Amino acid sequence: MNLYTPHPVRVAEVIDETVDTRTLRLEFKDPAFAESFDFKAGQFGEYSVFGAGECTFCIASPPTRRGYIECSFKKVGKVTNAMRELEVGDTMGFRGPYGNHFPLDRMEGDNLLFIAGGIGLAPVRCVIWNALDLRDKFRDVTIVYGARSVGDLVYRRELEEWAGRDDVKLWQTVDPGGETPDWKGEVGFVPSVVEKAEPKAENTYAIICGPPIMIKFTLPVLIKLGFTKDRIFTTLENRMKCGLGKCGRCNIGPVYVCKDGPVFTAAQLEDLPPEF
Amino acid sequence: MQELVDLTSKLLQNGDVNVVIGYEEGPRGVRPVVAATPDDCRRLIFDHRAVHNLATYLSPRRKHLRVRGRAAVVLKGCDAAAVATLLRERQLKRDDVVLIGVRCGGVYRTTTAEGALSADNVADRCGGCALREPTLVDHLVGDLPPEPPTAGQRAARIAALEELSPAERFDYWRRSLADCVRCNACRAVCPLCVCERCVADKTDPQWIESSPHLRGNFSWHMARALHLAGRCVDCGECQRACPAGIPLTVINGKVGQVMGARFGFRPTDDPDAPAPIGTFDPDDSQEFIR
Amino acid sequence: MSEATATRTPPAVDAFEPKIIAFVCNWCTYTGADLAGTSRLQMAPNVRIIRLPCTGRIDPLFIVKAFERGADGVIVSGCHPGDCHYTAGNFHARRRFAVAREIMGFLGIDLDRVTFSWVSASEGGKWSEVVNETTARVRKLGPFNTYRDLVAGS
Amino acid sequence: MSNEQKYLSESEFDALVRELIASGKRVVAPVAAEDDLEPQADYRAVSDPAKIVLDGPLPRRSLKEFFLPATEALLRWRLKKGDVALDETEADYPETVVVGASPCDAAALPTVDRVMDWDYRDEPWFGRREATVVISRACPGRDSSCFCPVVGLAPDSTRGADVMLYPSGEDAGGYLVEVITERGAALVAAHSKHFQAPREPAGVARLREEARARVDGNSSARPDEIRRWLDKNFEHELWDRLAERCHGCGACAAVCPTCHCFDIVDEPEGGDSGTRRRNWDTCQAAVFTLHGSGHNPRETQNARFRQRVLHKFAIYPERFGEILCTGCGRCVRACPGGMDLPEILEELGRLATSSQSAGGTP
Repeated sequence: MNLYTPHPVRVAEVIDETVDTRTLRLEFKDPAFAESFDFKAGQFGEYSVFGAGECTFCIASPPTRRGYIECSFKKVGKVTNAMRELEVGDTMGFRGPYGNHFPLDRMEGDNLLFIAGGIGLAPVRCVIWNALDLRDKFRDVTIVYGARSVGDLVYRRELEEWAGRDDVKLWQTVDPGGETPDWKGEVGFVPSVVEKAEPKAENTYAIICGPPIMIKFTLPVLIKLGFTKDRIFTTLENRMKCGLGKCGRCNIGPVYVCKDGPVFTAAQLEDLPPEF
Repeated sequence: MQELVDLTSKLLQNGDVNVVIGYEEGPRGVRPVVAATPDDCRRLIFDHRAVHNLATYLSPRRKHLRVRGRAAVVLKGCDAAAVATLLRERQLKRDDVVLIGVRCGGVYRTTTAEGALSADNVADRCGGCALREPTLVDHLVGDLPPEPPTAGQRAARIAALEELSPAERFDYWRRSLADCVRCNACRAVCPLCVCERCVADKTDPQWIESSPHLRGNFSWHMARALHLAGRCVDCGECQRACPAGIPLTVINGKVGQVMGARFGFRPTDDPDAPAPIGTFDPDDSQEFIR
Repeated sequence: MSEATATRTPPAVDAFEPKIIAFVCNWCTYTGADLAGTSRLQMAPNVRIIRLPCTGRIDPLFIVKAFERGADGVIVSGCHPGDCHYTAGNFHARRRFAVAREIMGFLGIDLDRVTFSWVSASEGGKWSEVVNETTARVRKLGPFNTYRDLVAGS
Repeated sequence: MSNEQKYLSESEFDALVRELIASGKRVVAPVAAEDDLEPQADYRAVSDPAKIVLDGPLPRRSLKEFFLPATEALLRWRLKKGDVALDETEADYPETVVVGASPCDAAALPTVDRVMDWDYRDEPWFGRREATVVISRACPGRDSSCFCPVVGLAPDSTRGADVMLYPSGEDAGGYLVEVITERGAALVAAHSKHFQAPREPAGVARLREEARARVDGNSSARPDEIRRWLDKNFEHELWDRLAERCHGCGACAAVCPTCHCFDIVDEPEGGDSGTRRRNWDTCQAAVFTLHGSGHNPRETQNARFRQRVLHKFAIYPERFGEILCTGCGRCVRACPGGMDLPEILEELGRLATSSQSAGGTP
């Protein structure tokens, strides 16, 4: 079997997150492969809709939940349009897992701060559940999540679940003007909510993912709070085709995002040319 | 060409333009140059090797040149016809450019040719050229050289292909287009391929298969010919750029013949001349319609 | 020789039923085709109709796409000159088709596989003739897998 | 030259090629381009040794298409009732002998091997690599676009070759044959009757000297210095003007023996089945890095051309220890805009030297 042949997967569940965002739960058709399949939080895969092509997404479900993988996507192009048409029982393809991962084992015994904006919660959610499924291994878990409006919040049921847990501190926010009358969370941009949440930097790792503008303005806040750049992790989404370090598309400066990433520390990103 | 050097230096010195796009002697033959100082202008030349159509640098796709500011550009008559088309199609504002026409006695088919112009080395379009003294200009330089010889190869090839049966022609193009790797060089150098996003790059729906197999290649070359019908000024840059040696000017030449015979169209440097596609005559011939 | 050829003709060719795609305008030819149907005119069943607002909307690439996907013949049809619902769509289309047709022919596509016609809403009879003639012509030319299968081997 | 040597006469060369073809092997060799007004050559599969032109111009395109075709099917799919059947394309690569490879084309193969074998082994690439024996022919030194000495090669480099042919330079013609690899030795052994006892004709040494002299002076750039400069100068005013004559057409990548970037696309054939293909692609195309959102990290041709230079002379060397260029000069010859890599390398070299003498980072 050559490297580029995907494994058939079955769409087991279709979850509408927002008007334009959807999550698919996928199960491997080959039971032997399903049994052996393993990955680490932060890794990605190439998802294919036969006839439309392949698209790159992180695996949004945690490795601790076996038997399926999930991906969350927004409709932006040919493949995501085709994914939008799929129904339960339909067949897709998956190749992976590829790339590096968040070093959760190194984070054991420390606090975790998760910061996400919009659909950027997808890769972060994988790490959150991975940590919560191994809750004893970590100390404080803080989540700051923001979206443009209440309607743009993804994983609503899970946000409720996290809000209800006493071992998780959850801050939810929407941009000014994006709130509804019954909105109980914060109103404001993610960087200012992080400032307000005032997470302590000592023994804490930050994992951040969202639109570039959010990351740009959140990093200084984290630095001010005392985080060092090697303890702030994020994940890049460059255009990719092969996922295997061959096709050259995701190369920026000395790194191939698909092989050296997608997970990078803020310190590493600083050394990269601004081509992502 | 001292006249050209003096003129362009003055344009830069007076602040009329920010850059001059012209020809220079490169390390391996004549090539385009963007001169930004009067000193740079001393490098400007013009001779039979100036085959490039510099109008292509005025295309709205050249973002990295547009940011350099107002440009003067050196044009042969055929290049001026491309500028006229850009103006006609509102891809360029007349006030944004200074057009320096050169009186032209024909150019080689390739940048590497040598010796006197002859039927063997002259570009297809030069024989019988009506635009040797372009009129779409702000300045016109040089003396009018003698008329260029006529290259007969292309017309002969078109005629020979027309003699064949459809199946034989199909076989000819099947062999020729098999080498196309869809690098898109023909499109990139074309002064009139102005689309920000080419139909061949669109994927949803995908009208043209992007793969360089024969089916995708046939579709691409048909689409290219169609979209340039009545716009192509026959500068031959597509063929010169083609790393596979596909005789693109044979296709362009055929389309040119059709446009001439049906609609009386010839490339012109008059920006107000009507475009044959996009206009119509109620009495257009329709012998092919039942 | 023609006799020898005839006896050698494999039965598969006799069984060949051409697939023909018709791109027609909504206002004239589609209505004309509808009339042909309701008038119960005898028509070859080989034509599949794709209805568009106007011949002006029929990009010549549609024809190429049809061949790419295995069509053996194509019909393009709309309102007579002067009858366009949008005033001049068919005049523009006529120029484009004239060029497209010559380019296709120059690249070696047999133009007997493509029919252009003007069929008005009242010309059900003409539509049935266009369909029957095109079908007969394409049937004689045989299948046009050549274009679809250009991809083979690469 | 400590490798095994033989002599191959002109007539035995033809006989060898005929024998290879008769044994069912695909023989790829430079032949004169058909139907072209300019004298050009192409690498083609040949059926007749008389068509082979070993001393003609450098073939327009490199050998890479015989290992990474411009388009190739990766798999075919068929959807049926909610399920999918995937047929991998046949991994049956034709036994091939390249006869008369230019050394700059042969040298590219082991260079590209590095990325194709990086953690994951690209099966189609190596399938073809392993099915192919490369017989190179020492180059006469083509023209002023050649710059193989800059990247550490020479007209008679044996890198990537299994067997090397050197023109004898004698009136009798024929070739001095040097066996480079075991695979080459096996081929020579299997067809031993065509080869004669080794004798190094006196002309060989002279021709090699002449070939080297012909290309040595074309550029004096030093890639190691250039790389050091590139590492520190992602932002530099040079990049703003270097690509101004560049059309972004990608002809350079199409003819380049080392450019290997590709695209993967699906092509439906009818409703329920189709083919997934891999096609050549290039970093010079604006759509190469264009995101679905419309954001393009490399918005202008300046940025895209910089990527081309960086990938070849900084990124690939850092990652794989090889310069991603063999100095064949095809990009120079193919460029419709007169972009000139040896000239650019010279300029980068000057900047590198002046920044060094100025005491390091500018």
